[in-house]
Amino acid sequence: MSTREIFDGRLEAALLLAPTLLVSVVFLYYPTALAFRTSLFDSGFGRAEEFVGLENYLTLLGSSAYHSSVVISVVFAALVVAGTIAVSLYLTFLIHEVDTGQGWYLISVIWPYALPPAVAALVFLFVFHPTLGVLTGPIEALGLEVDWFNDGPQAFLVVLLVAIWKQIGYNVIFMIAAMKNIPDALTETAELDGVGRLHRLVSVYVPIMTPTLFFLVIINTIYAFFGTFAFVDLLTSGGPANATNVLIFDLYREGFSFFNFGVASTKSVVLFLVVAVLMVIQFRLTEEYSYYGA
Amino acid sequence: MSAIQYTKRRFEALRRAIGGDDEEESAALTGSEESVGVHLQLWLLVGMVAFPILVAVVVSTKQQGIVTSLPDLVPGTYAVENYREAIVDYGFGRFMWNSLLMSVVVVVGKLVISVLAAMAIVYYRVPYKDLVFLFVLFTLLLPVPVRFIPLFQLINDLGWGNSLLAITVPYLASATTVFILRQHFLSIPTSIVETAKLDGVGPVKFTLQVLVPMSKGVLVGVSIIMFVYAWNQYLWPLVIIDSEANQVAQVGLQLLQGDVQGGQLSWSLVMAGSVLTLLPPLALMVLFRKPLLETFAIQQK
Amino acid sequence: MTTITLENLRKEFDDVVAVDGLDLTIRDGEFLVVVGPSGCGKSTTLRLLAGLETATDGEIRMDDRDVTGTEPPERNVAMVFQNYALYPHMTGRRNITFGMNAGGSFTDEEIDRRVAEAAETLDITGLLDRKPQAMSGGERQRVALGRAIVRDPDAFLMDEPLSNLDAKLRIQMRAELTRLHAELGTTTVYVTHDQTEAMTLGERVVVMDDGRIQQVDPPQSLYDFPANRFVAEFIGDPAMNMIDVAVEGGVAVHDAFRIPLPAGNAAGETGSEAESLADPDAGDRPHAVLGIRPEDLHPARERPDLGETEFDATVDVTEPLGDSLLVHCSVGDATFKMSAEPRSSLEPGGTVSVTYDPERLHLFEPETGEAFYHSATAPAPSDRLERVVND
Amino acid sequence: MTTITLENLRKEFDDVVAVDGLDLTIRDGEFLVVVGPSGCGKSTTLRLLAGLETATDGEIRMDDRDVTGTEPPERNVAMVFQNYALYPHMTGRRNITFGMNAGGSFTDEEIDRRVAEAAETLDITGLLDRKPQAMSGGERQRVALGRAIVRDPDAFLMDEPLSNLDAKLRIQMRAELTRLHAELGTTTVYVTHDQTEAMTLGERVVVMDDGRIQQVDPPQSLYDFPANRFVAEFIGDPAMNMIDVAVEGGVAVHDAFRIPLPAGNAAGETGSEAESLADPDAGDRPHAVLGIRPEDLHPARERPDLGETEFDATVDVTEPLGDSLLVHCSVGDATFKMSAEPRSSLEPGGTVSVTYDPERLHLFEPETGEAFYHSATAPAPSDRLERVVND
Amino acid sequence: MGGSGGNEAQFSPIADELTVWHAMGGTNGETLDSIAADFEEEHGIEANMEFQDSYENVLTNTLAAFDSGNVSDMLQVDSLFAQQVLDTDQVRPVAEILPDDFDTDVFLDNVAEFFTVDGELASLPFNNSNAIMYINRDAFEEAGLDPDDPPSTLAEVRSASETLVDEGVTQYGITWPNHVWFVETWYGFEGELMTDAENGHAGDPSTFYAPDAVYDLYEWWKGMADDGLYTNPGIEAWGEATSLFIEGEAAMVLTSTASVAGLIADSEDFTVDAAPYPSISDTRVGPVIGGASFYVPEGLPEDRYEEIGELLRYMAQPEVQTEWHKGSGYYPITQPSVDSLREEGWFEENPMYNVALEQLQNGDASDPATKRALLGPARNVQTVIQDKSVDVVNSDDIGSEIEAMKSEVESVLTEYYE
Ligand SMILES: Nc1ncnc2c1ncn2[C@@H]1O[C@H](COP(=O)(O)OP(=O)(O)OP(=O)(O)O)[C@@H](O)[C@H]1O
Ligand SMILES: Nc1ncnc2c1ncn2[C@@H]1O[C@H](COP(=O)(O)OP(=O)(O)OP(=O)(O)O)[C@@H](O)[C@H]1O
Ligand SMILES: O=P(O)(O)OC[C@H](O)CO
Ligand SMILES: [Mg+2]
Ligand SMILES: [Mg+2]
Repeated sequence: MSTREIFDGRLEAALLLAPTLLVSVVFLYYPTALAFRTSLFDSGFGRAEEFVGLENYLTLLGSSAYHSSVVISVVFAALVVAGTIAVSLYLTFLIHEVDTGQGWYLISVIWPYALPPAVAALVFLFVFHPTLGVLTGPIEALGLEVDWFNDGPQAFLVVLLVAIWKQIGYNVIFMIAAMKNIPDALTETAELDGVGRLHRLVSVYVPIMTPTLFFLVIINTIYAFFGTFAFVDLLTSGGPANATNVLIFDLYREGFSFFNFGVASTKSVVLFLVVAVLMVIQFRLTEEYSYYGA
Repeated sequence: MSAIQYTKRRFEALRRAIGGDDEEESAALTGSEESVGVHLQLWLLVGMVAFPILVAVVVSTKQQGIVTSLPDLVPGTYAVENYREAIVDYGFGRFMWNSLLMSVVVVVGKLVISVLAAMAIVYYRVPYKDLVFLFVLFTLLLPVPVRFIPLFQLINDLGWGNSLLAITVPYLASATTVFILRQHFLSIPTSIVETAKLDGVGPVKFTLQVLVPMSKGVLVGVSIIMFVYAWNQYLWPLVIIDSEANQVAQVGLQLLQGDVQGGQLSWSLVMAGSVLTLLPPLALMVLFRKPLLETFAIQQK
Repeated sequence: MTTITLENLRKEFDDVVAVDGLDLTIRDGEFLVVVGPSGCGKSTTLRLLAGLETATDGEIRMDDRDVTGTEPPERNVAMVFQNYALYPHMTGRRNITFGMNAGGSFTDEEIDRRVAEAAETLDITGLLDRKPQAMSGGERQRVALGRAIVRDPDAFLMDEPLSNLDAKLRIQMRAELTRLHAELGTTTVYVTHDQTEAMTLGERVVVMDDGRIQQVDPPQSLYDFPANRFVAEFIGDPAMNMIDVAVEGGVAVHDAFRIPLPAGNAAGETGSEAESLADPDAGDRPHAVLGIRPEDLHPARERPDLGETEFDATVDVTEPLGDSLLVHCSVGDATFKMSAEPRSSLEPGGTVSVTYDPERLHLFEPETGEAFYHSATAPAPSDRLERVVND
Repeated sequence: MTTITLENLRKEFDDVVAVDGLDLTIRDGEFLVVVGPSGCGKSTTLRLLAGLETATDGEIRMDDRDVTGTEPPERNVAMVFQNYALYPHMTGRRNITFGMNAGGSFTDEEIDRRVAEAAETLDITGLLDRKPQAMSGGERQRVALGRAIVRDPDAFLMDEPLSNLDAKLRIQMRAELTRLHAELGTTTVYVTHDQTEAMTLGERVVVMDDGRIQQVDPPQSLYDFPANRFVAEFIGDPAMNMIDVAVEGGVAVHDAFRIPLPAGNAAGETGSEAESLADPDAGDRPHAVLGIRPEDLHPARERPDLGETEFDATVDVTEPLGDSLLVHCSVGDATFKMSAEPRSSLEPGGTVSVTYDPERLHLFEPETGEAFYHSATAPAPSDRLERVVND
Repeated sequence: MGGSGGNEAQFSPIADELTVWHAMGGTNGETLDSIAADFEEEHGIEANMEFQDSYENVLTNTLAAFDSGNVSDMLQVDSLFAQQVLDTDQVRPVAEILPDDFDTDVFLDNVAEFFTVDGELASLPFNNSNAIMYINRDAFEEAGLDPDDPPSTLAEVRSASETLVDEGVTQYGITWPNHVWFVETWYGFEGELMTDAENGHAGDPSTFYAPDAVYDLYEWWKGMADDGLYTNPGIEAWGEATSLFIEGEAAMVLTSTASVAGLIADSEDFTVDAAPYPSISDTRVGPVIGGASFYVPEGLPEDRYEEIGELLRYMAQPEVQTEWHKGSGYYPITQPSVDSLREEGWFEENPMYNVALEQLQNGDASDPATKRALLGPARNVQTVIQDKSVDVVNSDDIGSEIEAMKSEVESVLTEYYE
């Protein structure tokens, strides 16, 4: 037992924990439990609630649109996670390598973290609008057709870009801290041997940063599934051809455009389960690959 | 070396980096041509990252705000008019104020109750507290989207719809804050804590006079993170707030588009709003970048 | 001003026995040093005294009060930590006074007066308004001492208070502590893993190993009459040479040399049941460990006064220490270190004729490590103070 | 196998001059130790040699190659760091071989063979498949040494490689390093702040202070003929006593005592322009600093052989060190430490008659600190090796 | 769910003053604000016009508010969502609220008919519209087209677009927001029902009709897109569509009459003109009505209904209607205001304002196809049609995509009405 535990009083401790626990139970656990419950009902606005058992789940199970939504979300999340980590890592490394102006580079790179997602979406819409966008002209001049209102993959790419862009700052903040923590001597040892920059990043820094990177994978996964709603809502509304109809958007629409609370709750539950399963997988992988071995 | 000194030293390099001063970095041993390359790459990437918001700023100074090509990207002369219109005519000032109120209440509330919880988890000898901690941590997996439908009904049943309560109270329990604070408390040397115990210093005095002052940096850092988080909330206010008077800036931003049904689209107003919305969190981040980065550094342990 | 008595004190953590049944009386006003290797239970013992850990078994008495189960504030002890444990956000003065009124026993004026006095004594008056990060390590430790002093405790408990200081400062603070103790006369228990500190500071020194007390004695007695192999090797740098020998007719016999054992002093209950080896002719043993300190071995030509008790050894390595030359030698299967004149010209590979001080020979049981023979005469019992035997 | 020459080497950081014009030749195959207080520029010097820092001024030559501006890999040196600098995610073997092919000069078989050899030499074959966190400190440092060895560098550069180890292990690794050096014969520059390490390891020792070289000499010469007060006080523990005196007619005069100075050896360019004090009657000075090491002072009754050169002092404090008793004394306004027999009965407050070894007296300029007189006779110049003078 | 339905539902108003949720931004919103200010001046009753961004948001917020119990006093609901709101059973027909002396016959027939449910005026029509076509006269002239004879069928639109694009005058020929209303309008002109039960006006619909004309429509649509003659501004992207027109990217835009005022103001670089909606074939039965009406929740404190009634009446007054029409382009919906505008000579002077009214009045109001669909799950159906329209246009097999649209809509209907 740690010797930090200098106070006894169980009642006192309970009082201290009460606000957090109360809010957690009432506003987090209870609604989640309710979502599980509602998912077993046919419930919607103006309709009497009716117990339907697993029907909602069966409906989703049989809905190819929903299947594709699950697939899209998982692929989207994977790309957001991988893209964010790769770009942020490289950026962080560049910043770590320069010896002047680090502070300014850092701030210039991390500020999108402060940017509200809704703003990010609107700005991207403005910049990449297929006909009106600022960059549309230059991009089309390169011989690429910008047509993401009609072209699913392109729309997916645009949402992906904005999602990654918005998340870089958050990642860089963690990575720079982790990279700075790597003892100089390790860098110098590599330098004495003439190990190249990129080789050093990949073979020395990345493995040592694995705990931070795994943490970020998890945070980014949560972000990709839950934090990207505004982008889809404002940029593509899930289209075209459902190409960007990620679970969170689909769920919102089911609940608050179509007011099918039963099905929407079922979608909440599925979303929760998908993310929970991914978390478990990621924790497993963490255990396997982190050199800390724990 | 005391633990504090140690922690200090660890952050020294970091602090130097964030400070923005051009200090020499012993770690970076680079031939000059090589580092020119690195700088070039950085400029390019920073440019790419910053470009969209530069566009937003430029557009917010134009009359119609329709910019369809790069050469159009010269600042216009309507900045004052646009911002005035957004803030006054469209009541964006009101939305900003609501956002601010919400964020401040959330931040302060979170800090207070999380300090209490972390205090109990670290400094009290009570059974099952690891379980309690896990219980709190697990809420990371229950973001608003997983539960917003029942939450919506719950809030309405409580009669909190459309109110400040609705967009603050549900956010008060914070796994992240408790987690970061716990990590920080654990990094305070045991001997300092034991010194207090030897004197029989009580929990209230200990919290207010030892813990809080010793956690200033982390508290500020966490506040920034939480502020940004609260300020950027979109989905929940969109769902739960439907009166204009109580709406927050994130949602209110759409209203600046003008008469959408009527085919108007005031990009310049939208961008003015966007820039306005970005300002508070950005200002906080720049102002408090040191505690912010240090907090992240702690968190990763 | 308190006598502290430990009786069969035990502390177990989960699966570790950190302190394994201590019996010890710390005398009123004494400066007692506890020394031992890392993990031997020194800090735990101190923390048990302070009330920061709860004893698993046994009893702690302060004067006649049983304090075993009481909270720290009730024990009225003050602790000084290795890392100073100063609150970084408080000035020196605030650090010193913070928490004093929690005990409730001081008025404000009294506190002011006491702080001024302590600051005077410790020469930290100028530091009272600074925060710790504006102080050097030594200054911080002084403030921490100040904190302990103003409380006017019944005992000071110090856990390696000087370990974080650099060598120079450590020596200086050592002297200061001695002076302070002379001035205040407060019972002090001082934990260190540094034997020089233990030797120079302690009126008595407790050597611990593996949660148990190995020996309690004044410093020089520890050095001259180690109770067992552990103490013999732990105290003294470079460590005592240990050579496997047989004892035959009062002579330590090794393949390569024979060392006659003067009729000396058998270890064990001092002066009482002196063992057979007091008569060097009795008690032959096939296995014993002969202990001789490097500084009690000499090149024969440097110490003709020691007579003809010499043998030849090969020089392996020489290490100049400035004030002496440490010579690593081997003889037969045994290796040992010997102290020579700093400017001796001994070349590795050469042979040297070695002599020894017959007054400073020790013999230990090979299995238990218990000392059973010291060739020197033990000091009078009154001088050796009481001994605590553990097993 | 390389001679390294530094010429007027300087390194400035912003406002700090870390290395202030070094001139030094490191001989082929030599084990050179650089010692000095914290911040004196030891590490910086080493890093300049390695190419990890760029010199502000001056030149570094390896054999006849000017390497001042070259990148580290081109210098073919291997560095061993205090904190081992092992990659935590790689096995011992991978740690040793990682980056070897960057230089491109080894084939895979060659690497395997060299690793096997080095592992053999260092006795770390069993560690090659473990990761650092599964190794003890000593084992880690051995692997780090392995990494250096397999590269077959022209020079080893070691920055306090043993500082993170505990005392026992440090002593053991010290011996290992000596053995290794004897075996490989590679030019080695070894930085430490620990004087015992410096004395025992170095063939020659460079004492640095404040970015400059104070003295370069074999260990015992440093001890016996310190070039200045800094070296005299830095080398030796407890430090040399320094007492303000006047020199009058070949006698060091203090209010409370007079010490005749034997016709000795003036410091300065050895053996050449011996200064006037070689003749003790010449060169009276109103102010000088007399330096005597504690172990060269004795209670008169312990050393009747030293003659009647004695004076009386008051005993302030005694510190038993086990093998000796350190006696703090004062005489007039001067205080000094003296080494006495461990079991002497000297009580604080009493008076002791003090004698000294007239062979071991030193005199220093009060302002510059330069030594101008050593009563011992200097070793033959050939023995003292070349000297580097800085100012 | 909180809404227990029926009259005993107890709502609390969102504020002390009357609150109106609407979807009129920009200049139309300002006009609305000034109407509210005038009303306050005249009647001493405070009314707060709250902009809610879009009809979709008004709908969402309305339904959410019915659940939460804090509702606004009047809700501007898109005609598209009429049934969805009625189905909540939480609204009180305005007929019961309007002061007794209010004459409900003042509304134009084809307007009144749509908003009358079970013989009672359920909501107060206010801002009503058609979809029409706007053209860029300058571009037409530059391309050698006659701006006074704008295309009136899809085929003509295509050929005009080809000319415009080939001549390099504009990048695209035409654009319109991807909104279900335009599809509905095409159905209407073609005289085709969208669903059974007379577009929901005669019972619960369950079938989605996809007559040949609809295949023709999508065939054309896809062809336009493939050949770069049409550009998609985005789903429900009213603003982007007009921007494309104003920026000269497209010389024609289909959008609401509500844009008249704004377009005239914003088209600084060219002359804008209005033309009737282009039909799929030469058949032109009539357009479906667009725009919105005001609904009032049931279950507010009784004393509020009086004030609400005053406001409703005020908004139907000829002067207000006239002001609103002039300021927005929504056509006047009461006979008195039409009359007064005619008297004034307004339509001669501003022929663009007349296009929609004429189009409406030329339509065959008796044909059920010109009645906009009344669907309970309107928002859901709307989303399906809009999403699917993109799929159809992007697919190589129009037929199967239209089939998919049909079956999806029908499953939404079944789900809702089962
Ligand atoms: N809180 C604890 N929980 C578990 N084991 C502990 C705890 N504190 C100490 N121990 C164990 O008890 C034993 C004695 O520890 P203690 O700290 O008393 O040693 P020490 O002699 O002070 O060592 P050091 O010189 O390293 O400070 C060690 O084995 C240690 O690991
Ligand atoms: N990268 C750097 N930037 C600025 N100053 C530095 C840097 N590295 C060293 N210094 C300064 O140069 C001086 C010499 O430092 P150096 O590290 O060489 O000392 P050292 O002798 O190795 O000390 P230690 O024994 O503490 O390791 C110090 O004053 C130090 O503060
Ligand atoms: O833009 P409006 O107001 O004419 O409305 C158009 C339609 O009603 C949308 O469904
Ligand atoms: Mg300890
Ligand atoms: Mg160093």
